[in-house]
Amino acid sequence: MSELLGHYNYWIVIVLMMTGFYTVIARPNLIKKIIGLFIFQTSVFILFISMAKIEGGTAPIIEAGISVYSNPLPHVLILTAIVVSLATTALGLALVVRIRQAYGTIDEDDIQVQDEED
Amino acid sequence: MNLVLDILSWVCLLGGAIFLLIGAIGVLRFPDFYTRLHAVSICDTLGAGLVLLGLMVQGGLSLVTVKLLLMFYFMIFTGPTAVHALAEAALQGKLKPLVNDRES
Amino acid sequence: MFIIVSIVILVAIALGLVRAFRGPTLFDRVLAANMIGTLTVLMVAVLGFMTGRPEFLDIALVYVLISFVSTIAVLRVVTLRTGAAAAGKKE
Amino acid sequence: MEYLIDIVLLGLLMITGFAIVRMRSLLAVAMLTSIYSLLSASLFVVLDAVDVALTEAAIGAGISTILLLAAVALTTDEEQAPRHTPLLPLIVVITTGAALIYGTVDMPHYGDPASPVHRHVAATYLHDTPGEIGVPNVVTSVLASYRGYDTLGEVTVIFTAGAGVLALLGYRTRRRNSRGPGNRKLVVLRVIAKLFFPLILLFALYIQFHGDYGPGGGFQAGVIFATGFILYALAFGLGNAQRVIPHRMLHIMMAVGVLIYASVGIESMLLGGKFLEYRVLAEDPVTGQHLGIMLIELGVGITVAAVMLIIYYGFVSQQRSGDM
Repeated sequence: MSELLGHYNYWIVIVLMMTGFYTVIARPNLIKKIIGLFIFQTSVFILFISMAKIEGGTAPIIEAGISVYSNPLPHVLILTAIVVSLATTALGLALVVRIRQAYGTIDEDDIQVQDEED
Repeated sequence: MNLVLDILSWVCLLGGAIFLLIGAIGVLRFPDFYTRLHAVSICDTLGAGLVLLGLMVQGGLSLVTVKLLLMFYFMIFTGPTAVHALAEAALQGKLKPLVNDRES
Repeated sequence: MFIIVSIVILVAIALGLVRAFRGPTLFDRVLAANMIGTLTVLMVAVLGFMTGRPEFLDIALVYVLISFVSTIAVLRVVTLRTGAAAAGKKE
Repeated sequence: MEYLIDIVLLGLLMITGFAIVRMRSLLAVAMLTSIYSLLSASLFVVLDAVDVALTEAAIGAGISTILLLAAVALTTDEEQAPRHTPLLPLIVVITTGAALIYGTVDMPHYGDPASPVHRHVAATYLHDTPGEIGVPNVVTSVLASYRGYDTLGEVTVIFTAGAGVLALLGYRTRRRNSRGPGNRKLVVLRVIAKLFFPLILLFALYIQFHGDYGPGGGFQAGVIFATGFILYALAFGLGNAQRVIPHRMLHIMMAVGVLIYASVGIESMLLGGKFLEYRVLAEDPVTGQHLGIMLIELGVGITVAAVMLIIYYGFVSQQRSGDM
């Protein structure tokens, strides 16, 4: 069972990553692109946390009588990354809002057409 | 004594699980939005309440039980408020039927 | 025993997801998201007991408080949009 | 058995991801995104990352959905049908995905204790934390003490992003609330909000100061604190929220948090230690560590809360029609 499915987490992570990647490169809507980036980010989070897991381990909060803990280092990296990702996503959305005010559209193709007309 | 408590908690947990399942099936099967609200309410109150009660019996007299009680307390306030706000927003939307989701 | 409850919760989450995908109105999706929120709270609580470290109920508590705020936010946005749209129609 | 839950949750996540890509109505996508974060947070609990799950719970279920909704309300709800054939992107994506999956073949199995990730510094952290730092939560000790530099950098990034949003969206102070006819319908919400607002703030303080012993810390507490104020703003209007915490005060708080963090580092240098070496802050090294961790977590909490509120104020004050 675990031999066969030992890489299951990683496969799903890659599928999710590619889903986000596809959204970023194939969809013209800027908000949809940011959502694609969000999915991509989350897949990276899941990848790190999957690597931190140890079979039979438990959460890395020291308690008497427990000897196996999962790896705390990826948790630290991802914990801060989640908050940072929210802040940067907000920055991206703010840019989209300003683009909408300047161009009247958030569709990449329309923006390009307008740029060429100028 | 322990066995009695265990059986009690299993009964609560299983009962809660059954109500959760009923609620979820209702959300899927009921014909329109307002009827689905009833199904969600079952999940929010009876299902969640019974599961939390079962966990409380497992937790015994400790901080865990206090936290579970707090959760239950929050849930019986937030669940109905959220459903009420939803129903009102939907009513407003249906009266002026402009919020139709374009995907339908 | 906890495993049975968590499997039931997973099934319920899956059913709610189907409703969220199908719609048909936005309100149905909000309803489904709300229900999945409740189910996730229970899931986290049951998982805490299952792994034998139930002191991590703080996560579930955060969920109860926060998912309520986001449901309300959705409804405020939607109501405002309908209000604005209706006002636009009248003019 | 946990393995089964892991498999099912990942499957549901994948399906939700596909649905997010396919759906055209952006409000519906925002709802699905919130479901997506709920599922990923449960997954983090299964994978033993309780601190990460708490962060994802505080952010994914609340603030990120609200931001996305605000952005959609400011732009457009409907996504236009793509005009290009998606053939080329599909080929690129499938090729990249296949290459990555080929790459996983050599990776250690999921949950393998001998994997290289666990062979590096993690064992030292787990072993030394009780003696050196004296806090049970290893994540907090690594975050605040062993890797204090990293965290200072992250906080600065958050500060910069907040400043960027401020520069892009600006802010307008609302003098007074519009007391439109719609407000009467908010009675139920207002009563509940009054009841919950102090509880959420109290809970944020609990998460802030209990972070040494259980899941929690400055990042999560800051977000929960901001969410409390967002609830207040939703129920009573942005104008009233801005009277409770004015915009100017947020600008100052945003900088004060980072300054607290950095000045703890400088203080420890003045006392003869290295930058961010908390041992020297008190007579007893372990007490010094406690003090340092508490202070820098406070700084993190203040900055995060201020930045989140600045972002929210910025997006909402752009809305023409009212308070959101």
